[in-house]
Amino acid sequence: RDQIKTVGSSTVFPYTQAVSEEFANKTGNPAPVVESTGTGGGFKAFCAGIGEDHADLTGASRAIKDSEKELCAGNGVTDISEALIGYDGLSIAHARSAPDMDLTEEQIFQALAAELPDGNGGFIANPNKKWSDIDASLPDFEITAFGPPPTSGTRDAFVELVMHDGCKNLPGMAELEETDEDKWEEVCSRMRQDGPFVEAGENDNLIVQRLESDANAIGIFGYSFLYENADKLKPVAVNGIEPSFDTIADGSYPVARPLYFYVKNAHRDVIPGMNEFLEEYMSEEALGPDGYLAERGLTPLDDEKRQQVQKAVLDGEMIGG
Amino acid sequence: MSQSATAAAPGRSPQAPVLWKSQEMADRRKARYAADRRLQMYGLAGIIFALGFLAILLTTLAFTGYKAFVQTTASVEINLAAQDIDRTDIREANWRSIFRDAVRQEFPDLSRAEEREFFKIFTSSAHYLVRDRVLDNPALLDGTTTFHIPLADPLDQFAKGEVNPDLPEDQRRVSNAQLELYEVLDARGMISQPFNWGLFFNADSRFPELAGLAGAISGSFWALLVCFLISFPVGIAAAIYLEEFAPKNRWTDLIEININNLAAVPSVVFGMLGLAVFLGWFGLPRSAPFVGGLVLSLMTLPTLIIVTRASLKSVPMAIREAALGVGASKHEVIFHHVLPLAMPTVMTGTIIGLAQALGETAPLLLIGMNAFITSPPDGIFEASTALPTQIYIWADSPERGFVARTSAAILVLLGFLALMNAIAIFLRQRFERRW
Amino acid sequence: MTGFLLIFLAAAAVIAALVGIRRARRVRDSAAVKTHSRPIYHGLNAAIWTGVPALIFLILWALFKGPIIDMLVLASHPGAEALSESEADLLLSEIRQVAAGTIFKEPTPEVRDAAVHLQFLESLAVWALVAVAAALAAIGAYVGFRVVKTRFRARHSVERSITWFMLFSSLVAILTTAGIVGSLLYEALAFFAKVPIQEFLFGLRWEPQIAIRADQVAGQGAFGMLPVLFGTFVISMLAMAVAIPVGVFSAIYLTEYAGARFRAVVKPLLEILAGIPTIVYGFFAVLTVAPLIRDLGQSIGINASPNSALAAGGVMGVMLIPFISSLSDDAFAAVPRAIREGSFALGATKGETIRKVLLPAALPGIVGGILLALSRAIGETMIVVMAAGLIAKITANPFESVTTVTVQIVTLLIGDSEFDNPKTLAAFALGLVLFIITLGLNLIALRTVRKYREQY
Amino acid sequence: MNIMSDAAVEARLSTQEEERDIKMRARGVSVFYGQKQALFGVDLEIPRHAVMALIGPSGCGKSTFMRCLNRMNDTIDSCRIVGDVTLDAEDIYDPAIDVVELRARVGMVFQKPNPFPKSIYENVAYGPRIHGLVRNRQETDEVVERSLTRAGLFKEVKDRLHEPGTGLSGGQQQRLCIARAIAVSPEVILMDEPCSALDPIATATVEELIHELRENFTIVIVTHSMQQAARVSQRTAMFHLGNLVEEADTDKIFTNPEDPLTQDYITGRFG
Amino acid sequence: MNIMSDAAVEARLSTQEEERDIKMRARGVSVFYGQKQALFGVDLEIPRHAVMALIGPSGCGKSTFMRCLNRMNDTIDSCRIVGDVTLDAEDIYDPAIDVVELRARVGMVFQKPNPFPKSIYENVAYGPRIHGLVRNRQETDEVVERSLTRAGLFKEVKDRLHEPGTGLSGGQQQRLCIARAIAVSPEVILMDEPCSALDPIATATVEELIHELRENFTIVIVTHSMQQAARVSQRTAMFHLGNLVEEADTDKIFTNPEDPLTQDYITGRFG
Ligand SMILES: Nc1ncnc2c1ncn2[C@@H]1O[C@H](COP(=O)(O)OP(=O)(O)OP(=O)(O)O)[C@@H](O)[C@H]1O
Ligand SMILES: Nc1ncnc2c1ncn2[C@@H]1O[C@H](COP(=O)(O)OP(=O)(O)OP(=O)(O)O)[C@@H](O)[C@H]1O
Ligand SMILES: [Mg+2]
Ligand SMILES: [Mg+2]
Repeated sequence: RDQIKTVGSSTVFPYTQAVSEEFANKTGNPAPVVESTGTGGGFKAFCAGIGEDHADLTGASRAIKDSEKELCAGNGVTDISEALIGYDGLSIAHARSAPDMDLTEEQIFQALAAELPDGNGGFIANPNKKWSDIDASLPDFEITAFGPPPTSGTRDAFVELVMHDGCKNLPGMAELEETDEDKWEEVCSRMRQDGPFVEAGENDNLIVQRLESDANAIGIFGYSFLYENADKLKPVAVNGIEPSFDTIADGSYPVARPLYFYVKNAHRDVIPGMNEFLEEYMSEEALGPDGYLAERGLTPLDDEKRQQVQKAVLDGEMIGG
Repeated sequence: MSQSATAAAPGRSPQAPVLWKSQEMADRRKARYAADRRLQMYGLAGIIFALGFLAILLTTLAFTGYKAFVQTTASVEINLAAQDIDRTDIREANWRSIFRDAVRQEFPDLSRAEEREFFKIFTSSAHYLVRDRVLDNPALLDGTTTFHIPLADPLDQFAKGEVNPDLPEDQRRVSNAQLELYEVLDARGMISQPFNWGLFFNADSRFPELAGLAGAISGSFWALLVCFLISFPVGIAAAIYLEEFAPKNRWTDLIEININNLAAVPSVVFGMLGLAVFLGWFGLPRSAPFVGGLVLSLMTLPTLIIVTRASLKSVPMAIREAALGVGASKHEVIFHHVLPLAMPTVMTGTIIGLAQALGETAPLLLIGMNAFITSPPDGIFEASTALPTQIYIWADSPERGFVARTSAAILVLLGFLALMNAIAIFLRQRFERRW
Repeated sequence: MTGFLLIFLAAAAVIAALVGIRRARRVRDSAAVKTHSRPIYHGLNAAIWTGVPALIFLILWALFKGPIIDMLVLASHPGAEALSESEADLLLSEIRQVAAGTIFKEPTPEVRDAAVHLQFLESLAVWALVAVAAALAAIGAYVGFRVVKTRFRARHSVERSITWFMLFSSLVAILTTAGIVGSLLYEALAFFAKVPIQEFLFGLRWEPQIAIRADQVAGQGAFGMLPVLFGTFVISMLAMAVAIPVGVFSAIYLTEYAGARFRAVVKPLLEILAGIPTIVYGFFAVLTVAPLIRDLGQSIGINASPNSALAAGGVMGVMLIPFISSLSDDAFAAVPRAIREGSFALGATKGETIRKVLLPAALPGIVGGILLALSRAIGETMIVVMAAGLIAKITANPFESVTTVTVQIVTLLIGDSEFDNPKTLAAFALGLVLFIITLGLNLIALRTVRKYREQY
Repeated sequence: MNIMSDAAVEARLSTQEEERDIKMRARGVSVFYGQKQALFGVDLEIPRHAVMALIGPSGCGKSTFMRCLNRMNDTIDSCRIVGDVTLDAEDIYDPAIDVVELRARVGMVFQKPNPFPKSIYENVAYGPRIHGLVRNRQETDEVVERSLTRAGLFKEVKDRLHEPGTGLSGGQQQRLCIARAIAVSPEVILMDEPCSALDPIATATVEELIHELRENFTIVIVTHSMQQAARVSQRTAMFHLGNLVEEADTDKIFTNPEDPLTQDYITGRFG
Repeated sequence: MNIMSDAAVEARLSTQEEERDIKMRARGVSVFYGQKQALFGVDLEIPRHAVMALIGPSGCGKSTFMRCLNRMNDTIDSCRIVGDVTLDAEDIYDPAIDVVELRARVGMVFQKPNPFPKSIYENVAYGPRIHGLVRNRQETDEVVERSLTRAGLFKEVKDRLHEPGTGLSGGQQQRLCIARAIAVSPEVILMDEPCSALDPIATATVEELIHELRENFTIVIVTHSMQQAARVSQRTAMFHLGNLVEEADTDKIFTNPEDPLTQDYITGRFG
């Protein structure tokens, strides 16, 4: 095979797309095949082995897990480099015409969780129908939130970054985490299924269109969609902070996550174009603050970190090594 | 006995004439005619509903899609003769700076920051476009050439009136500086909106202004070719066997029911079959038009077999008997007479089956024909998308330019379908036979 | 290479045919008795003998050449036995790249040797392939020519080959079904090993929120199929509620009232509806129809979900109109003219004839059409993938959002989960259920349609 | 006679009509199927309460003529009719005439029995219901029973009135169609070769029925069988190539035809 | 005679055959369509270079019998045949026999003219081509011309040999079918009511043709028309309900039939 094959997270997908296109244009190599399989699916394919039949690179919206490292190692994929390429804000947004909103993570949890603690150590199905049911200061309209389906990595990130944090702070939850972690996980992770939370499929564009036509609804999706549609949508502040490149990069916007890719070093000498491709990915033109990835909505790393990453990847440093 | 029946019904003598001319009867008839007209209205309403829906569907598509058929470009003059380019290695020249220098000459006194904004007006692959044209025609190196460079998507959208310049600057993708520069370019007559051939001849791209359907069209073409090459001979052979040769027993009944059933099995199930069998067991490559074609041919086969059988059946017995009567063997009867006579119907059935396969999405999603690939496939084993999956991908892209392009891609797909159906109708009318 | 060989074989077969024909002519002209078969059959027979065995060899070769060469190359590389499978795979790729001339770093001498060996083997393989194929073709041709005799029944022999090919072709349908059932069943069984089958079949909750990562805790009891099935049912019913009246009334108008020209124009136009790719409908449903329904709902005080079942079902109904209208059309047309005349002769109006005589008479055919359309509705994918929701809920309110079997299949399969996760496997179990349901419906539909065909 | 004015002819004819009690009357009826002319100016009078047989070789226009009498030809797109047809001296092609009413008054029985694919009961009840001749279940029952009885079928089917009419034998089906026709109390019944699909026994039953029906209805019957025409009809009209060749009392036609064509036809020399 | 051995009977029969110059011979032929028996042990000899007419009422099995003679019944799945049929003393149901060759030797012309939807030329040339009777264009031309001439059609169509055969008139089509049949030089020609779809003039032409063809071919013809049988045939076989009722010289059958059934049939008393 003479093309590079990449798999992995749908969040990293557009960035890898951009790089492969530039790479193909620049070098005249055949364009890499970029598939979006999701982070988990990506690791699964990536770690399945070395050799022509297996992917060279996988994108991830989280760091590789130990279990996945083991899987890789078990299949002989031991020499992996990790590249942190930037951050992605998971933005919560709504139509321009909607009243400004500022939510805390707790409020978001109370709006979207399947069950809430009833205060006596038990749990009740989420009774909140309107935002004002949660807090009188919030607007008086029905809760409608478009969000990613459970099969998507974005959903996992959202649950972990927002729901869990919001959940922790509720009365009694801290104790529960000590006593019954499984129950805690379940309560804090389950999104409500009774209407207000709409699992909207993988197509974020459709969410944008619907938000536009429905001022009362909020949507949860990658920052790049907000960025592209700034004329129609505006962000909902979380804990008082609106997403932007700055707040995402410095971590003050709470719903941000790092984006990575992982590359099989064993393939570098085997698959034509691998090195050039990585060079392209690591170049300032791509990764830099004015690079074309930032242009597509990737929150870039600061200079120091970036140089570290560039060096690590180009030298083929192994993770952990 | 008829008397007894009459006696049993004394209320009305059997000969009692019905008063057809009575007012009562006339009124009744009026009501009956009204009911008749109502039924007719319902029918007409149904047709109007269906056709109205069709019309709305098509106009909506045309309305959102038509803008993607033009592309805003700016003409940039580049004096390549003045550049120091190594003719033995044109590719490696610093095209980015060549392009930027040329653009700078239009606006010699911009600040660094303004310049950066300015370059973003053009598609970010502009220098590659220049390079590729020169590679195609090295003679350009000897003079000054005007290049039409597509504008970046935000500006393209602006030029098409999709961006409201009155919005605050942070709510649009076009900065004020870019707007000013754009106005200047426009005033100098450098902006034009030619037909967007790139939509047909470019492969997919992250950049809406460059993205085209070439990859999807050739992917669909290869998949359909495979589909045709498999389903046509196999379908006809199977139909002939079942219709003409198979003994009529439980087994052939089973096959027949099976085929009829397959014709209505959800397409997504065929996708799952392809995923598990072709990719999983046979280890065929993902995203390949070959696999797509295989799956589509399995889907098309039953329809084709059914159509072929029906058309074989419609060839009158008299023709077969005539041929048998002069001593043709069964195979000769079929291959010399029956099949040629059935062929027009078989052809139209095939085309319609292929047209359906062309529009099929779900099975292709499952076998990975929804990848991002920036070059058209060179063969049936190379990764590629197909038209419907390309639509699916574009519909999911954040860039604004893809909204119109998605509709345009749908229109292109519908265009191909219309073409295929037109061929089928032509064939049917040209060759239709009445016995 | 294979392409060239195929062309070569085709050419060889054509030549064999021509030679065979010539020989047969000579035999015919010189023989005293009449030859059994015409020269063309002798030619075809020779061509089959020449082409088919070599072709079969070619296919087998294409299937097995790779692994054999790989094995030989690896064997030539010292220390390759110790490598794991994927390491060996990697090594092979390297050797292959070196052999092809793409060199990234200085290869080890072993690799270089192996690459040379590979090149040798490859060329050997090419020659072997050519030689064997040519030999097979030559032997075949010889056999084909030898049998050219007056008494040889070449026609029978050729026809037998053709019959075998046709028989094989008709088995493809069976193989497809077997493939479908096999692949679905295999994965579904893996699923049922993780999730109890009774929970799947009768569970009332469908929340496949099982973690993507193994270290997340699974939501318990989340694989109950019934809500998903119910969603499919709701959307199908909505679709049928649109398609049946519109389809049947259109068919009535077209067959009974419309003039020939109107019919000639409108019928193909209606059929366009069935030819539009479903992804286009999906697009339309989600962007145009769903917001419309939401607005309408709001204006009359109903809170419509943005993914209302009505949008998906309604648009699907439009797609199904032609199925019902053309099958109803056939059913009306199949009612004999005599029955129509019988009714007219009694002084019935057209409407009465249609409602009271034709409709009942055509009903089995119409019902068959409806059942077929229903099975389409149940299996329809792209419209619902784009326009229906993902949350499984048992509700009959058309303004709420429901999910369907096909939506879940697609989301689970192109989602982010790995292959042996119950989430992925659940798709196959759902696929199996879907297959069984549509199979049942199709069988009933086929029966009904067949029965009504027998009626007149 | 030649000196009689047209008006006088008219008057004479119409008095004649009265005298002979004419139920229907065709004057100068020509029928065209597209370009093809199938009937050439046929003049024929159909006497009340009698059976008139139409005979002639195949394709001579018997069916075409008969279908003019209840405007069934209207249902054939290409068909065009010239000339007058009257029912009780009323022009049935008058645009003011309601064909639904006309067809209720002039019933028809076809060559091939064509019961509706419904129950026997529904087959008969259909006509009275659509015309509003019955108001409730009981009246319907009565009409159905009476009609079936008169068609000589009631006894045979009274236990299975709710089974499909298509399940009857050919002769029973034809009698069912007759019952269906008489259930709307028509004034004229047209029968187009009603027995040609029947076996001899069924034929005999139907012929007997025609005989009885004559008392109350005016009957026109097309037949291929000379014997049948002789048995059931009082008057016979002979068609040939779209022309009415001869029309006279059946006895006369079969014993002493005037036209040589008729002579040849009834003796089987052609056709 | 009863004391004669089987072998002797055989011998006698075969000498008889020689004497009377028998071309085809059916012995104890019974035919079943599924459960239904359509022929009951028919024994019939078909003389060489003569025309044999098969007559009998509709459904009596004439066509069935005729189709046994060139195994056209093989194409009907449900059809099963018992008994022997020989062509020149060779059993045509012998598994070793090639039915294609048989059908080339025993040609067939059908009730409804059924030319292939190809040109007139191709219609006639088809048979000779598939049997390899012609080697080149010139030979084909000759055969086509000869066959069309013998079928009495050549003059009428010689200027439009390459126009579709389906464009000819009914009678011409039927003659084309005859030309097609004789083009493969069969020994026997079977004709199943060849004139029933034709008008009298076309019928006359075909009858004349049959007359001429008799010199070179053995002809079996099924006909409904007694007159036709009398005109064209030398021998006539009368079938009734699947049985061969009588077989004799045509003159004898029509003047002095032995069987009362035949008598009734030819005088038109039934059928
Ligand atoms: N629907 C039609 N369109 C065109 N021509 C027709 C149509 N119906 C009848 N004809 C022609 O009109 C002529 C008279 O036909 P008609 O059916 O009245 O004859 P008929 O006397 O009833 O014959 P038969 O005894 O065979 O029923 C025939 O030549 C026939 O071909
Ligand atoms: N394919 C068939 N399947 C079943 N029964 C058949 C078939 N063909 C003919 N028969 C029956 O066999 C009997 C003899 O039919 P055949 O066609 O030989 O009669 P025929 O003498 O040629 O009649 P006709 O003069 O009407 O052509 C008939 O009862 C007929 O119904
Ligand atoms: Mg008639
Ligand atoms: Mg016959």
